[in-house]
Amino acid sequence: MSEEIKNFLYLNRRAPYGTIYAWESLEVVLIGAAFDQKVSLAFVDDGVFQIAKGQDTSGIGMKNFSPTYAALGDYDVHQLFVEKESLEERGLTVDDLMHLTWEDEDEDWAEKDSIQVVSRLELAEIIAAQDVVFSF
Amino acid sequence: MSEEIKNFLYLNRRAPYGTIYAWESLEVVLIGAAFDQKVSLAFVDDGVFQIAKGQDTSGIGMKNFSPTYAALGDYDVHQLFVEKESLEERGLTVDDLMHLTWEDEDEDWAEKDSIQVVSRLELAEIIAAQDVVFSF
Amino acid sequence: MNALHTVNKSPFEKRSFDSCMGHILEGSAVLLYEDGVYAAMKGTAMEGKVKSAQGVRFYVLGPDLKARGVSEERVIDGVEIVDYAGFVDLAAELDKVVAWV
Amino acid sequence: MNALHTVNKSPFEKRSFDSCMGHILEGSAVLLYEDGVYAAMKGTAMEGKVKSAQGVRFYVLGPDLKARGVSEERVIDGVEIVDYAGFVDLAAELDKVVAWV
Amino acid sequence: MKFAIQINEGPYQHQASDSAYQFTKAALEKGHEVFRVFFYHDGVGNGTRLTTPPQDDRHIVNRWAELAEQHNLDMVVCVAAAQRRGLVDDGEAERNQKDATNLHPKFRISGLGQLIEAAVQSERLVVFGD
Amino acid sequence: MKFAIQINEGPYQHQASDSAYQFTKAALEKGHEVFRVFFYHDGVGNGTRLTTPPQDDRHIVNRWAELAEQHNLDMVVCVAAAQRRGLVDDGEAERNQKDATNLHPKFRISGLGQLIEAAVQSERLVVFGD
Repeated sequence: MSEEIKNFLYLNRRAPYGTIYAWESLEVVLIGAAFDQKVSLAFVDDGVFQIAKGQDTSGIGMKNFSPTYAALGDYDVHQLFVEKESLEERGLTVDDLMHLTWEDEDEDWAEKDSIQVVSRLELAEIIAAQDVVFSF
Repeated sequence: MSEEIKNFLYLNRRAPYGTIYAWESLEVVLIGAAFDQKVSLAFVDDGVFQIAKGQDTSGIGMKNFSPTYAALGDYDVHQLFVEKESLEERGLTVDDLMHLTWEDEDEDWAEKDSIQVVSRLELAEIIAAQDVVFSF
Repeated sequence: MNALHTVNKSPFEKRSFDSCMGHILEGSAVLLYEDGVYAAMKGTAMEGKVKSAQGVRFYVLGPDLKARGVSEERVIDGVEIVDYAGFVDLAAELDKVVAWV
Repeated sequence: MNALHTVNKSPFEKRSFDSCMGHILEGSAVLLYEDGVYAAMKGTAMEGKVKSAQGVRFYVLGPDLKARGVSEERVIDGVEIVDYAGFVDLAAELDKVVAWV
Repeated sequence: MKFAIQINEGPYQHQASDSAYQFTKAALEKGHEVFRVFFYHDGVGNGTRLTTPPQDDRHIVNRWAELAEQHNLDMVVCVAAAQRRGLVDDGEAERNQKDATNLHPKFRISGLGQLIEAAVQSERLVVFGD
Repeated sequence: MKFAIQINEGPYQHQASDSAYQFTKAALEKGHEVFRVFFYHDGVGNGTRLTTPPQDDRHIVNRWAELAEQHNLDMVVCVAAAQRRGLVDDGEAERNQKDATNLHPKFRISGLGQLIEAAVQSERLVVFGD
């Protein structure tokens, strides 16, 4: 395997449960965390609904995979970009999202927020800076 | 089987080729024509693209099923409603559509147009008048 | 005849909710389910569309709301929350079901 | 780095074309294919959006246009028609491919 | 009341089959009759006996099969859609010289006429799709 | 240049597999290398050997198999997605006690790491989906 480290972005634009893309995308992120790449996730359009808090799937008989997002920090995946405009169009604020954190090894395991709200233009620049963009 | 005659509407809202819905919907119409029901088709939203003229799929390696619409008249399926607003939003007029006809047995096999352009409100009333609406 | 119109896609992603809204007549009902439940949320561009539909009843599937973390307080006033049994009742009560898939 | 952005869904049905347009920077390119080719048609709401994107090249896949009966004269001025080999060339020329599926 | 159910999408990828299952179950529990469940397009994928979903997830195919067992449901997979997507029973395997089958025994493969008939015979057709 | 191809949808229902095939063929004809074609989500359905499309339509699975034969393509079906949707090879059949297999011999079932590896090793990842 090549020693080169690439910037990987997972572009999440779909709501959860209506389709499996969100969940099977997350499965790639988890497997991909074992590879030594620089990983970030973007939540755009309906993708912001993936990390809405208070998900409870008991009534639809499907698996609630939202707790897995909270585990991403343990996999050293802690760059989660959420698009501001996408939140606003859906009447959401960052308080409607799960509180996702990671522990920074370099700062005595200080707990830090994984979610960064960015503007559409900032996200366009983040996308531009990637080596590989995964879409599901 | 019941002797009751029902009004069947096939609601076509998808473009052809990008997905198979248009083609597999047409397969239902063809099979359904053997049953003694009153059948009509509605082309709404991107469904109007299904009956665009000049389709040539040689470059994408897929089957061109658009000639089948011309055969519908022979199956006694000749009520094809096309929504005016859907055409307009896409910059289309009825001249961009295939010329689909049927022969009226009751008028000495006179050739008549199968396509009727109707307004959104008229289509809402057509939908309301059905017994069964098929969506694909 | 009055129809139960169903919408299962997000109004932010697909055209089906808008298309449904353009084809409903007085006396009919609309059920929002699966990702369609997002159209029932207050404070979005959908709220005005739902409120301006005269003589049309709106329903949203509770289990799909809950799955997506949308609390009942966020549902547009006048939109009634039903479960699968309620979905069945609506399908039986109205004269037919029109799916805006 | 400059990206090739691809859109394969109809701009009349899905949000992906608009979303793509909101995230392209100068120097990038957009390829419309499959049902995405409808965004390359003159005389629709898309024409203004395509024309107002500064410093972005637009391409449309010819075989998909032909399949759908969209003649070359209907394609927005300045949008270049390519075949699958041209799609490959663009993917190789730009630094990465971003699919707005 | 007599219902007909049409499912246009396969298991797991879309919620269509889940919603259809919950609807069908609720209808049967209310004492309604379900004349037929018709699987069309990718919906034919709901009829394979070869799935092994993760332990902590629902088994969509078996769930349908159990509901069919309890209520004597008629679950029909469209033959034309099945041929395109590789759903095969013994008859299809022989007809098309396939060396294996994958249809679950609680489902049967038949023609599109079964969908039309279901719509004619039932008082409501309810469609679940993408 | 080295490409990796990802396909998210099954055959026939969406054009994704068709477009990916045309792209891959064109890339190979231009002398590019295709490191791997990775079938994910419903895309796993492209790897069944049980399809019988109509005579006048393309055979999507065989077309991929022939391209793989000519160019020694590595075509990988994701195991997790395959288990949910009933795509099975000999190993999977034994592991999950299935009485049949349906994977076409030109495809192989493997883990998601194969997608990541393809993205790392290739210069371009091109995704075809819905």
